[in-house]
Amino acid sequence: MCLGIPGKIIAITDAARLMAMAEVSGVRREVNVACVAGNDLEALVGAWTLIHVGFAMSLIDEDEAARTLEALRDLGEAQEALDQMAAADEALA
Amino acid sequence: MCLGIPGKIIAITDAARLMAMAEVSGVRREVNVACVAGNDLEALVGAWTLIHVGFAMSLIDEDEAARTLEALRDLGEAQEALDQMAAADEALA
Amino acid sequence: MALRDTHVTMAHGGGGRAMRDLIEEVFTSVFQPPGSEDQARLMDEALQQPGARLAFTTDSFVVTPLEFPGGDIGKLAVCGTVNDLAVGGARPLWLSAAFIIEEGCEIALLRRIVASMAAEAALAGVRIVTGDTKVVDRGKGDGVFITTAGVGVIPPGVEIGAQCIRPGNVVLVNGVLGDHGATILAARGDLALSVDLLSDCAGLGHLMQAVLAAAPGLRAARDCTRGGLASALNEMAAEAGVAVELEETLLPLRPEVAGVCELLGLDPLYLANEGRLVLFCPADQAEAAVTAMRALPEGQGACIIGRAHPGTPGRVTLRTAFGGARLVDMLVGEQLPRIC
Amino acid sequence: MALRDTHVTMAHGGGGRAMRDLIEEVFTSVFQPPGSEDQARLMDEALQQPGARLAFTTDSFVVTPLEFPGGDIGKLAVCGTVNDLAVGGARPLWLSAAFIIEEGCEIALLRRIVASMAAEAALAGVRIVTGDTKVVDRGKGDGVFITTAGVGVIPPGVEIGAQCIRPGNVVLVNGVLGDHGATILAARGDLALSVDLLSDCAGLGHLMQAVLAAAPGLRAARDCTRGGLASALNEMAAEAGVAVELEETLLPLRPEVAGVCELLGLDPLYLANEGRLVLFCPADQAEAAVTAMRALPEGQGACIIGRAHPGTPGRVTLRTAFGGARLVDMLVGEQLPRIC
Amino acid sequence: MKFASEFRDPAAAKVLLAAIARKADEIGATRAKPVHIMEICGGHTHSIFRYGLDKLIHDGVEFIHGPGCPVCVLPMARVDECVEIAETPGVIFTTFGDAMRVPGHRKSLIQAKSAGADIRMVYSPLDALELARRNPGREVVFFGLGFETTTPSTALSIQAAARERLTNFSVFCNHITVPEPIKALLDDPDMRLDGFIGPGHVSMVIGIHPYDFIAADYGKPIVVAGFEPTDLLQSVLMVLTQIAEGRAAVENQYGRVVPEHGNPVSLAAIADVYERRPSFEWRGLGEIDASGLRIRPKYAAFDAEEKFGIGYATGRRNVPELEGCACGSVMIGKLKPTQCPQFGKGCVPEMPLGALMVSSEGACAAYWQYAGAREAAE
Amino acid sequence: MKFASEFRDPAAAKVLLAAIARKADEIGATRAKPVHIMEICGGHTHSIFRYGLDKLIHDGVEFIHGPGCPVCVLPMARVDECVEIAETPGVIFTTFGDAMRVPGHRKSLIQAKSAGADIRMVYSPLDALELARRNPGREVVFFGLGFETTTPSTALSIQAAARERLTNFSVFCNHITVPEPIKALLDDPDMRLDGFIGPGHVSMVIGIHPYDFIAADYGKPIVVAGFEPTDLLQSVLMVLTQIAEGRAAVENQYGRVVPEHGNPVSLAAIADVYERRPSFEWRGLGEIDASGLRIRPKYAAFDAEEKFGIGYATGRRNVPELEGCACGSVMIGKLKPTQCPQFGKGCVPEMPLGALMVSSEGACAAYWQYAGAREAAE
Ligand code: SF4
Ligand code: SF4
Ligand SMILES: [Mg+2]
Ligand SMILES: [Mg+2]
Ligand SMILES: [Mg+2]
Ligand SMILES: [Mg+2]
Ligand SMILES: [Mg+2]
Ligand SMILES: [Mg+2]
Ligand SMILES: [Mg+2]
Ligand SMILES: [Mg+2]
Ligand SMILES: [Mg+2]
Ligand SMILES: [Mg+2]
Repeated sequence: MCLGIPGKIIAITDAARLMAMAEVSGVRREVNVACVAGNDLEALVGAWTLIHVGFAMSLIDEDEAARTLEALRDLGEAQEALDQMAAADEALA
Repeated sequence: MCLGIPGKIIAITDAARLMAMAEVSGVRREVNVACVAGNDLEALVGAWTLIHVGFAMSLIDEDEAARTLEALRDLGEAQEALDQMAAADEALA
Repeated sequence: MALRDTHVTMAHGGGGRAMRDLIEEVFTSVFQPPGSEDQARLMDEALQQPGARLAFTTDSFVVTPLEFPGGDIGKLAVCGTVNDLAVGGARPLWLSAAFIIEEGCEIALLRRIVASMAAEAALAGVRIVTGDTKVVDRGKGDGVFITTAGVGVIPPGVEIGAQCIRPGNVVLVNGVLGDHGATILAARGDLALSVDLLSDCAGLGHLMQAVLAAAPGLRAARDCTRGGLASALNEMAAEAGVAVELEETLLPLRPEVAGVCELLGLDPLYLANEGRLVLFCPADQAEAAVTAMRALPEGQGACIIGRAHPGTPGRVTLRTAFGGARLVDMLVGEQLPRIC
Repeated sequence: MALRDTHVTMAHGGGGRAMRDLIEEVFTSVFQPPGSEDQARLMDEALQQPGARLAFTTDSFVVTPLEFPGGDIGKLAVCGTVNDLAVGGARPLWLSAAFIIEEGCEIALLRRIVASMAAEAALAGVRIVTGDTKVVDRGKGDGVFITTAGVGVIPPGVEIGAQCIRPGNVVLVNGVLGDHGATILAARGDLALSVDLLSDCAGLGHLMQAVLAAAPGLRAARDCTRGGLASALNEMAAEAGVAVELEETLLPLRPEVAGVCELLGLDPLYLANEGRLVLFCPADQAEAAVTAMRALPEGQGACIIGRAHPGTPGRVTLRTAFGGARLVDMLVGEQLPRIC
Repeated sequence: MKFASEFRDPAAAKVLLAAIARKADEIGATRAKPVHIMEICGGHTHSIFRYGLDKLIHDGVEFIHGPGCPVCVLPMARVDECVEIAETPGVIFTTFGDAMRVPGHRKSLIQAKSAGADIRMVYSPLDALELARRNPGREVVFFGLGFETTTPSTALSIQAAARERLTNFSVFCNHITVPEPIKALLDDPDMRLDGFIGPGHVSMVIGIHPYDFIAADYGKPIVVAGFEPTDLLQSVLMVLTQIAEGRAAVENQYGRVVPEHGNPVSLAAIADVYERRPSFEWRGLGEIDASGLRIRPKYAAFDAEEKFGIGYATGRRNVPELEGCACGSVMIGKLKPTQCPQFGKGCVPEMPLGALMVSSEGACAAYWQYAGAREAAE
Repeated sequence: MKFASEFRDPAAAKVLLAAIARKADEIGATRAKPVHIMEICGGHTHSIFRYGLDKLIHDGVEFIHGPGCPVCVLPMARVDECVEIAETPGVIFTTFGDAMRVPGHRKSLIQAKSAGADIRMVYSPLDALELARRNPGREVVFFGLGFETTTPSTALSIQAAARERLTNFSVFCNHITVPEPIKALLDDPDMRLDGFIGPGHVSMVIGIHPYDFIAADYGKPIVVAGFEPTDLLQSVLMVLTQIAEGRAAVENQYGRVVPEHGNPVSLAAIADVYERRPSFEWRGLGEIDASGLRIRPKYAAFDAEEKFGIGYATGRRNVPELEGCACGSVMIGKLKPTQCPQFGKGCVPEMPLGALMVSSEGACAAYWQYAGAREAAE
């Protein structure tokens, strides 16, 4: 459950009500940013958030995302090494 | 103004509310009979009334109607007599 | 029986399996259109005769109530389009039927309407060959609207139309006037009238063929639907550039229809009909046309009601029983019940 | 200018002068149907060639809003019926147009819709030759519904249809998918989405002629309207008795359409299109078909998206970017925005 | 007897027309110097055109169409008030069909309906009452319109609503009376009338004595008439006979329906529910003293003017009528409809400017509809 | 970075699938004797089918579809109550689209709408709030549905309504929590699961520690996962790695979105507005202690259960579910959807009997939709 998708905050639309415009692949929708707003609302502009039912529920952590992708790359390299070893084994066999 | 048409009372439908069924050339509609109701509501059945906006407004007086038609007939006979006289005059001329 | 619902929901319009089930079970299993494409592929040898023309017409049907004494919206939708083809001299061949269904419509009602269409099409000798269904939100429709389009063939040599009308032509109708309009007014219930009337709704294709055979000089025909006899005659007189005079004493009218009109202050000449047409033909073929019509159930009340003459073009008058005359004009808007 | 009202009232449906004025000023003066009878009388020499067949189809159009980025209900009503004729191999010739107008509808809006229909008909090379208008009470309609029926001619020798599809045939589309559906979802306003998209609404008659010329072995075509590509393919596969496999990586999709789908939890394969068709043709003619389509504005995004194969008849699958496969089934009801 | 077809006998009509012709000749009436007879009631106007009596009758008899169509004499400001009430959220506004097309300054009821107001045509105020019973959450307003014929029906409906303690039913009262405008017409110095056909159905309620002043004070004959063609012709003959004999009396041709003293139940209901307004505005005739009725304070709960704070009570009266409208002059017989500068131009039945073009009994609409004057104007 | 496409890289997926295969072989998982991994969340079920992961993954890994679709676990009695509220005159009932087709005993919301109830689909509770602002004369009820992911949105909406003093907005609260049913599943003696994929979006609200008991008390690995295909595969690999290493821990694959301790604003809003019900009924699982939330008394003015006197407060609970429905057994992994006697017979997506057939994340609908089990059943 819980359809959530990453969207970028592109503008604050109603600071009093904590509303901001979010964009997902060129689609804009006003969302509530109560859950991700710090003291400086404007600082949110440009941030990526996870959007669910019209609310920005979580700030997306770019470093963490990069780390996850890096782990995948590492695994790929390990795999390649394994494959080469297997190929070498096979060639030797 | 005041579209009114003769309709015959064919049944009492709601004595408390003084409602009755009236018929006009085979078309039935419930009408209020407050304006034409005497002491015996059932006596209305069979009577002709003048109907306006869903109310029986007046009992139609059959004798008066007959008298009016008779006056027309009399006029017709007088006319015929006149015509005959005119024809006789012409024949003589 | 994949269709388990008793009422139509928005799901039945969504393009998916629910829609397919509705269409197959309620519509195409009854109409059996040819082929599986969303178009019918048709040919009739009459169409390939030199000089033959194709006739094409359409009408949407929006009656309330959907079922009424003497018919339902489905019967109307078939007859209306068959008649529009027939009065132009065409032999009706194929019909399309598009349904706009309001969410909440009872499926059993749809089945009755479809059965009635199929029966009427069979009677008229036409086939319902293609169609469509849409579902609209509650409050955006009225039960069901049906739009039919019809294709027919006008054989070589048949050339009728208002422009063929000439002064001296006789005006005929095929039966009593206003039954449909009066029936619907009463059936709607909001005026609380009760009357034993049936809609005159009928297909007139066979009747037109009979008239064309009996009175080959037939000049023009038109069905007297919305706006009644008066509107049809006004249009025809204007297009023909003739005047028309009707005889009040010849107009066929049921007492019940007259009664509805007197109660509500309406004029029966403007009441809708769904199985009545008005014809213009040369005076010497009028009796033959009447006889041919009277031989058919839908022409029982056929009679002469007036004639075209060289008066003010487009002017329709009625000679009253007193010898007076009044203009029978186009209606302005719709006929509204009057108190005065 | 006898029509003085700015909005439609019940009077405009009553069969009288107000109705006549509305019809003449708003509709027939623009469409200029032939003749004055309530039927068009037509002939086209293509129809009299031996082996030619008449194609006949209909659709009702009920879109909200009536005007949207890239089109309006009038454009839809012309394109939809032109396309239903075209995808069957017919040359579209004549259209009927029946309007069910809700009381209160702005007359200026009707004029815009009618102008849009006339322009689109001219583009498509068809004529609107007959029609009808009805007015329904407020709350019994939705601005305006339009039902068009279309008649065209299938030339001798053209024989396409789902039953002609064979395993090995290649599946093509003429452009990106779901623009219309996503545009309408956003234009409706109730989801408060804003996106720069235009409906793909377009007439595909010329494109079909170009494909038929470039790829004479074309087996079948269908427009992907309600229910989207997925529904069209499911129907065709079932009728053809073949399986179809699509390649996810080949499916053309705008990022904005993908964005609307992700936000609402929808599948773009089920989004409606109004100017997109899916084609099946022999593998060796697929490139020619793509090239022919890309030469036309309405075929800019043409591409191959999959192929028919001898698997479970009627089964449509999608090979994902990962080499996984999923069933692309018929939709159940309508696609509803999801939270989960 | 069906009390209708018997009075449509063409043979009898022929006899009557001949007798009228003789009588007209006798008093020297000619096309150039006609006898002017006003049929007060729009229903009579309707019958005259429907049966073509105006063309059949002797050239020396000219019908002047009176103010007796309650729809026609309704001022625009009153229609505006109807629209205002009908557009109030929660209201179901009920009306006779006739009133739907009457133009207000902004719009007619049919236009208000098309713009979303919940306006329903009814055949009877009883139907409006029934709607109120069935829609307890909605305020059902009935557009009470008409002369003395119709007044009892709304009075009885209000009494019924009071008995049932309905709290969501009210009447927007526009009932008017016949004798007062007749007096106003007779007092107009431009007016030249020789006699009157009296309104048959008004009279079945009020009887014939309210017209005594016409004969007694103004010396004009008046004959209360039925609506069938021989009724009308017979009544014309009776008027001409009085003129020929130099008499002026109130006579009753419609005795089968009209009792001399009217209908006591109706009169009692009117008296219970309504009282006279000091004055009421008539289209084209202006304010006429004591010519309109209002709901008595004891029934204020059923008075839409009170409930909505609208109408005479508010003092916002005398909204000017549109310019160029000759309705007033047509109604006093000074101008014929075709002489109005707006006839067939600014004013047509599709979009009536003046109210005489709205109802088919309006003198202008009747001319347009039945007399073919349109062709001349177009 | 767009935080989506990067995690759909087929090359990375290939690497992950190979690593999973090696790990599965390592622990001796085979088709006959598979590792059972439950993805708790319906969104994960959806992704698995959408990307065909079930077919690509090593034969020895079997996904068990958990109870994590809030629409699926809604008992019929609750739908009946929705219909009852929606059919109340004056109510605008707002809901996420998913819930429209869930069958109640009498009807679904889509059927209630077709029968005249004013039911509107919204994308967000904020849209319902806006409807309430724009329709002051109507009571706008929002069908509050969902796990901890969704709960903050309705809590914040209720707080906003309270701040604005709206009197016509209320929430029919059906919010439920994830940890409690997982505990119930783990306590079932028929249950045999080797590890869990934890719900990513629930966890961004509550953090990862609420799952500690799964590892600590039941010795099962759990990895909180994202929803993109490589997220899922990576998480499966992490679960298998724990199994291979004989560990059981709570791990977080979805660190880019899920903070260890969740979202403090969301948690505060939930705590302010909601409190735990003693128990709540789950379709197929029965009443589960402390698994549902209700609105606190201080927000009673926004509680549809209070406003309409409906639901748990009335004591009319425990309406029996329909017979023959195996939803419960499917949800604990005891039966596969295709083993339900109703699958494809009494229960199809067009007319779902059990709730697992309603939402495309429901295990039965997912089987029907993507796995082609229909052809077998038909
Ligand atoms: S034509 Fe119109 S404005 Fe002139 S008098 Fe007649 S109704 Fe009044
Ligand atoms: S097939 Fe239907 S009844 Fe059976 S488990 Fe699935 S959802 Fe429940
Ligand atoms: Mg027609
Ligand atoms: Mg017709
Ligand atoms: Mg279609
Ligand atoms: Mg409706
Ligand atoms: Mg079609
Ligand atoms: Mg199509
Ligand atoms: Mg028509
Ligand atoms: Mg509407
Ligand atoms: Mg009168
Ligand atoms: Mg989740």
